[in-house]
Amino acid sequence: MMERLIIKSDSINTWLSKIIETVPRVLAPVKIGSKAEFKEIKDAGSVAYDVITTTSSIKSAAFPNTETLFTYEKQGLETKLYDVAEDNFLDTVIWRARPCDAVGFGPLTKIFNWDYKDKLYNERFSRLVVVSFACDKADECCFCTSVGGGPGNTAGSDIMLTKINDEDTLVEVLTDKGRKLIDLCKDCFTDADDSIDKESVLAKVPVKFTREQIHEKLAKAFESPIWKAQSERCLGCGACAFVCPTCACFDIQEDAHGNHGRRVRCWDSCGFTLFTQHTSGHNPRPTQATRWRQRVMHKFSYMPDRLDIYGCTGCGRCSRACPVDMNIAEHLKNIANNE
Amino acid sequence: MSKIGVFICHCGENISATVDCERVAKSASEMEGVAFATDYKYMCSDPGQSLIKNAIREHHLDGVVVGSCSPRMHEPTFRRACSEAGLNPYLCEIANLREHVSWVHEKGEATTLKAIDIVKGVVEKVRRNKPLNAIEVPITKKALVIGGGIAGIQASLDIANCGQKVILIEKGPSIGGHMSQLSETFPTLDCSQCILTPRMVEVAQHPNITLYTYAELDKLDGFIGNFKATIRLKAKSVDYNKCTGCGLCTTKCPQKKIPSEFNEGLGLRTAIFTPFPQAVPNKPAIDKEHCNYYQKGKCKVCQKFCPTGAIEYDKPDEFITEDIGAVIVTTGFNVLKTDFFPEYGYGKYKDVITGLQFERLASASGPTLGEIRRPSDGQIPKKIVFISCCGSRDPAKGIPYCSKICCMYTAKHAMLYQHKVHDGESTIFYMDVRAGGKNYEEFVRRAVEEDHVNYVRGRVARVYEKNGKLIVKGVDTLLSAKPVEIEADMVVLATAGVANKGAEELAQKMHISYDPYHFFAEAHPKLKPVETNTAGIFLAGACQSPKDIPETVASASGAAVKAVSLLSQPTLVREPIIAVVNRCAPPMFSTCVGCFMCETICPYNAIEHEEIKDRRTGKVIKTVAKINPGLCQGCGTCVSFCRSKSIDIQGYTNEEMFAEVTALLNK
Amino acid sequence: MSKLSKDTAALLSEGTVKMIIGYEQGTERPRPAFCHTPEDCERLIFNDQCSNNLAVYLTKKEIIGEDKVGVVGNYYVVKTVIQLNLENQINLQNLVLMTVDGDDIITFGSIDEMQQYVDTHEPVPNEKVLAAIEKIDKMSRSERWEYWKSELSKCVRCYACRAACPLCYCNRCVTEVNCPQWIEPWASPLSNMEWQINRIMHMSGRCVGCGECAAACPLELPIGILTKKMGMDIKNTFGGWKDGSVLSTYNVNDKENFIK
Amino acid sequence: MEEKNDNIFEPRIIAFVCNWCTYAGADLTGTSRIKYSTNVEIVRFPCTGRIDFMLLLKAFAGGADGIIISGCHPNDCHYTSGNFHARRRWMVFRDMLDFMGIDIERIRWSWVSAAEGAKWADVVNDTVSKIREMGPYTEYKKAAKFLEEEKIIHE
Repeated sequence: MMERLIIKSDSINTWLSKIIETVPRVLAPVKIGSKAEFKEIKDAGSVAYDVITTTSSIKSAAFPNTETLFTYEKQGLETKLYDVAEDNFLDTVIWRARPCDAVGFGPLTKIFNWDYKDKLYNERFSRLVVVSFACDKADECCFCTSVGGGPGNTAGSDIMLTKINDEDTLVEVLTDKGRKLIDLCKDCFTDADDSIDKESVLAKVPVKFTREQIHEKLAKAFESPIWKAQSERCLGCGACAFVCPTCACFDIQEDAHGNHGRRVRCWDSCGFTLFTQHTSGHNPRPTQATRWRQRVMHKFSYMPDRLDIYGCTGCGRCSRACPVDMNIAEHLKNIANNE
Repeated sequence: MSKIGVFICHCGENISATVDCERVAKSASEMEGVAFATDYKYMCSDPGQSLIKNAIREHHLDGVVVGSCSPRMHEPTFRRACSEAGLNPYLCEIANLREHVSWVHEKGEATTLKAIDIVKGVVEKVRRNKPLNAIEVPITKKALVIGGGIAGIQASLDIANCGQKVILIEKGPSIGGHMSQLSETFPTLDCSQCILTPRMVEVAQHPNITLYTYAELDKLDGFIGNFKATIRLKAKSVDYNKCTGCGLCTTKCPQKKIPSEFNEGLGLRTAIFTPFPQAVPNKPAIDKEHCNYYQKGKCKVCQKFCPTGAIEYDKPDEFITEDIGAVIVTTGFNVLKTDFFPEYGYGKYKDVITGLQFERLASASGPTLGEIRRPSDGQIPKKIVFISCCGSRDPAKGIPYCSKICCMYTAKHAMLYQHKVHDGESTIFYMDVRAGGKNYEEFVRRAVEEDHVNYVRGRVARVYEKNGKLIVKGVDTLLSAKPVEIEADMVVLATAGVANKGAEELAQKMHISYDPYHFFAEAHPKLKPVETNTAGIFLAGACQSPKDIPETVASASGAAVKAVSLLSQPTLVREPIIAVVNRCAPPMFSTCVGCFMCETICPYNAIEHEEIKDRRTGKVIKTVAKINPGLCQGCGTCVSFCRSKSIDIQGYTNEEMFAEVTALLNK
Repeated sequence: MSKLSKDTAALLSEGTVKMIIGYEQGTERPRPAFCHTPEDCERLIFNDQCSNNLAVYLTKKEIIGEDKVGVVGNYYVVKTVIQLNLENQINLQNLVLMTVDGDDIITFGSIDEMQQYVDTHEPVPNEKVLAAIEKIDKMSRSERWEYWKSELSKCVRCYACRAACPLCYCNRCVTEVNCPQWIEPWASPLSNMEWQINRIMHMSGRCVGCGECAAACPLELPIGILTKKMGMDIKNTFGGWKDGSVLSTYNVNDKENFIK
Repeated sequence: MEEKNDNIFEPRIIAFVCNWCTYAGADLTGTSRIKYSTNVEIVRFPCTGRIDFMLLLKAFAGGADGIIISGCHPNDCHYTSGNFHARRRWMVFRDMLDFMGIDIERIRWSWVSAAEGAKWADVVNDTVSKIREMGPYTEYKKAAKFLEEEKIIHE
């Protein structure tokens, strides 16, 4: 299903306001200091449109950084388990996502449905409607075009808006979910004629390499010295993983209080030293080089092989977040050109 | 799943009067990990204890909580009971329901609920307690006594007579200390030398005593039962194996004008000398400061005359190290010199002397052979003034304390003077006369009544010289502060007893504490008067505070018993409440990163460095902290300081305390 | 080729050191650079943008190994090396520490020289941070609580602050101790706050004030304020310190007004 | 013992005390039969130096409304210097907490010797009434319980 509409710039907020009224939760980029983050918004005015992208990805809408899996209560030798209630999962509109945010849910969904179908994730994800805005700007960290995406890529979005000029914004309705949002305020929209050329207004993001190059190179790169060379400055913090739209590693923890408690799932990162530490003391990934290799391999080799999808959307968040400027695009380019 | 037994004691009525013990036991039985809970009238009684023992066997308990009186009271009792039933004693803990609940709260709901909470807290702790074993430390069966005064002599003899080895070190050339300088002793007026010298000889001859004179403690390492003492044997320049003590050298020595320390500067000695005729060992040593050979490079007269060729000039100081089990410090005291007192002439008047100097004048072995003659011209003083509390009890002089012995020896001095100079006239200026002690008051009365010593209550403002006489200006506070002025031929100052020079330094060497006046501090002023805060080191005599002879001897024997009771044990058994640095699987080996900031935290220097080496190559992989179980006293300050939580303290582990605190609050 | 590149390249070619750690131009600002060959040294730069505290790598065995390394660091690297040495974390024999002062390159021969440099080159304090501290000090207690709660609730516990700090070198951080679980390992308003409190307490008297913890935070949380404030408090209360951590020592005359 | 009756608030207070001085002092309070309020529960440590600052935070998180920290007077430490180290730690810690808006008025520090049974009772009663005035310490507890905002099915 695909429908092309036009909305006048000044009616966008009218529409958004309507959405805010009707949908329990609307998440949109909000300015925080010099950067922006996805936050729940209560009025249309608070959306930050002038940033290229947010610091953190929107994955937390379906995969919160801390969530309860279940709670328990002990009575003598008896233990009672309680599930998380349905009504914890809110219908949510993600407003002004970027194409690279939208595609991020692809890999996530595959990971959480690989063998075990993760109820909590699926419940949350099924309630998401993604309204993304095509990019007219990009920075030196962006590389979506190198990983099969693009500034106007519609994959994963339910609606995509593209600002054609100061008056008109092209609205591509991509799913029924999206359609429903349009219906909230039909008269904001008019049909768009086919002459409108979306591509011309999109940001230009140079292609630095292709996923296939990387995938092919990685097949022979396991023992390569490049991992040590690239990871030397890596501090082993989790910033990259935590802002990444597709990183799904988590830790399971117990929050026990006497005879009752809960089991908690929280984000983790393969960059941490203890991530693979065994009780025996042995650590299969003893150095930062091996952990960096794992990060790249996982996204560009293991995931395509096992899940038939790449684990990178080219959003460049990890590069922006890194305290020591581990620019992933730069590194991947080296790998691609590595002999 | 643990199996804890909870035993709530009524303590007769003491607890049950305000706490509903049955209910506490009942809710305890519902607590997680509790396998058995009951209450009983007297838990500490025999039936009470067997109740616990039986429960342990019957229910295979792996932990016991007794809700009773304070752990300071019966923790040992119940822990013993547990171990008798085969349960590790450290898996038994006390919930203090008496001192901390029933005795301090009114009867009521809240009180019972608090009792339940406390039990819950302790249960959670015990669930995490680990079995511990008392620590056994070997003991070196040898005592070190520092200081050869009467205290050191007494302590050494007592220990030696118990069949334990003793090393006695004395910094001077002879043992005997101040007591050997005294003439007669109060209150019996028996001759000091006569009662002391036999003891000195006994020390010298005792098979269990090794005596080192002219020796000082250089270093003390280690811990209770296992000290390592480094002793400096100062070169005597005389080979005692060859020397027969004939004394020819001392008669020949050309340096004859050296003020004798033994005579408090009132007599003279030679450069090679024995301090006094009854000295032990009775062999000379060369005083390098005054010896021509050492100072000018030529002389060697003594060597020329020595019939046995015992003189050895160029022998350096020697150092020996000894393994020691216990240490007794008996380094004694000193008295202020006259030059301390501007108002009494800064010591520039020859005939203003200290009490100790007077002892020498009065002593048969002294410079005047026991006749009271004044230093300036050797005349017999007809009028003599004694001033007590010189420095003592005078905060302005920095000595707020009472020197304790002066009242008595001043009375004695006056008495001796009257006995020796029958037409003499003696006056004592005093603040109070403190004559507490067996026959002391009677003694003072005798001085006043039989020997007509004139006691004037008041301080002396000044002593100055006026045409050959000493003028003593003071007030008589009993005669409504009437100023008095006395012409005297000699003035004797009862100067304050003070800590020896270097006391502070010595204390630091041994890690024992000392008071602001550098007297060594006892562990407890009443209940641990001869112990120090450092286990295995004891105190006796005037190094703690001024003491008279009976007191000194008593404390010496006390310290000796403490040392012997330590040395007579096969091994030293200590509570295993000590810190431990964790060890874990390689490649980490320990979570300790070896920053060693805990080293500065530890009051006992118990933190050691351990190098973890590669088994094959022997290469050092990592240096981590290690706690010396002998030194650690278990304060746990390092535990809460350690950033990586690599140190923990047995019996109060992080896990245990965390669990107890959170349990108190969990509903 | 700059003097910096020449000198460092020389160190490598002479074999004095096996590696040079310095700064190179990164995507937006300078970043740490690791030079193994004289050629690598051509990338080296040094300017007041070079803020990373390179000392963080000196406690990473996998990076520096057993070999002698050269470091061209900024003021705070020097200050940190002094502290690390105090805490037995580095072997000065295997370190050639350098910094750039105008046109000349300073090589430090001893801790004293470093101390001397540190004492004489104190950088100007960050006005922004001082202003922020003043602002917070003026707040009421509950305002302060709300401020920190809302700020720290954003923390995702990526531990970039920890990773960037050259003095957070523990093999096992207190946050990874789970017996007992001192700090909940998942992100939550309280555990985030407790993590910061621990960080500050552990830094007290040790922090060199480089501000890398704050710089590293991807969410730009104002955690640099905390270390700075702590440093100021300690200076006021104990008049600074030279002997490492204030908390590992004490003074019988420490003055407080709250123990009654 | 949260609420004895509806109109008086009964605070929960945890006391962290050292074994040698304050614990013994509290024993003396008992042996001298001096009464004080039930709101305080005592945890025994070998020395104030052993008290980990995290335990204070855990007490607040667990629902304590107030905390008492007490040990040997300066110079009386059974381990000679534990309380000096503790004092320093508290000086830094206290400033830190205050700066972060944690209510340090709810933490009572004091020195109570083994001979000061009466003082212990005073310290406790004084603290209890002070905390009673201040009311329950909810903000910290609330922050600790944020996960419980999620609704849970109870079948």
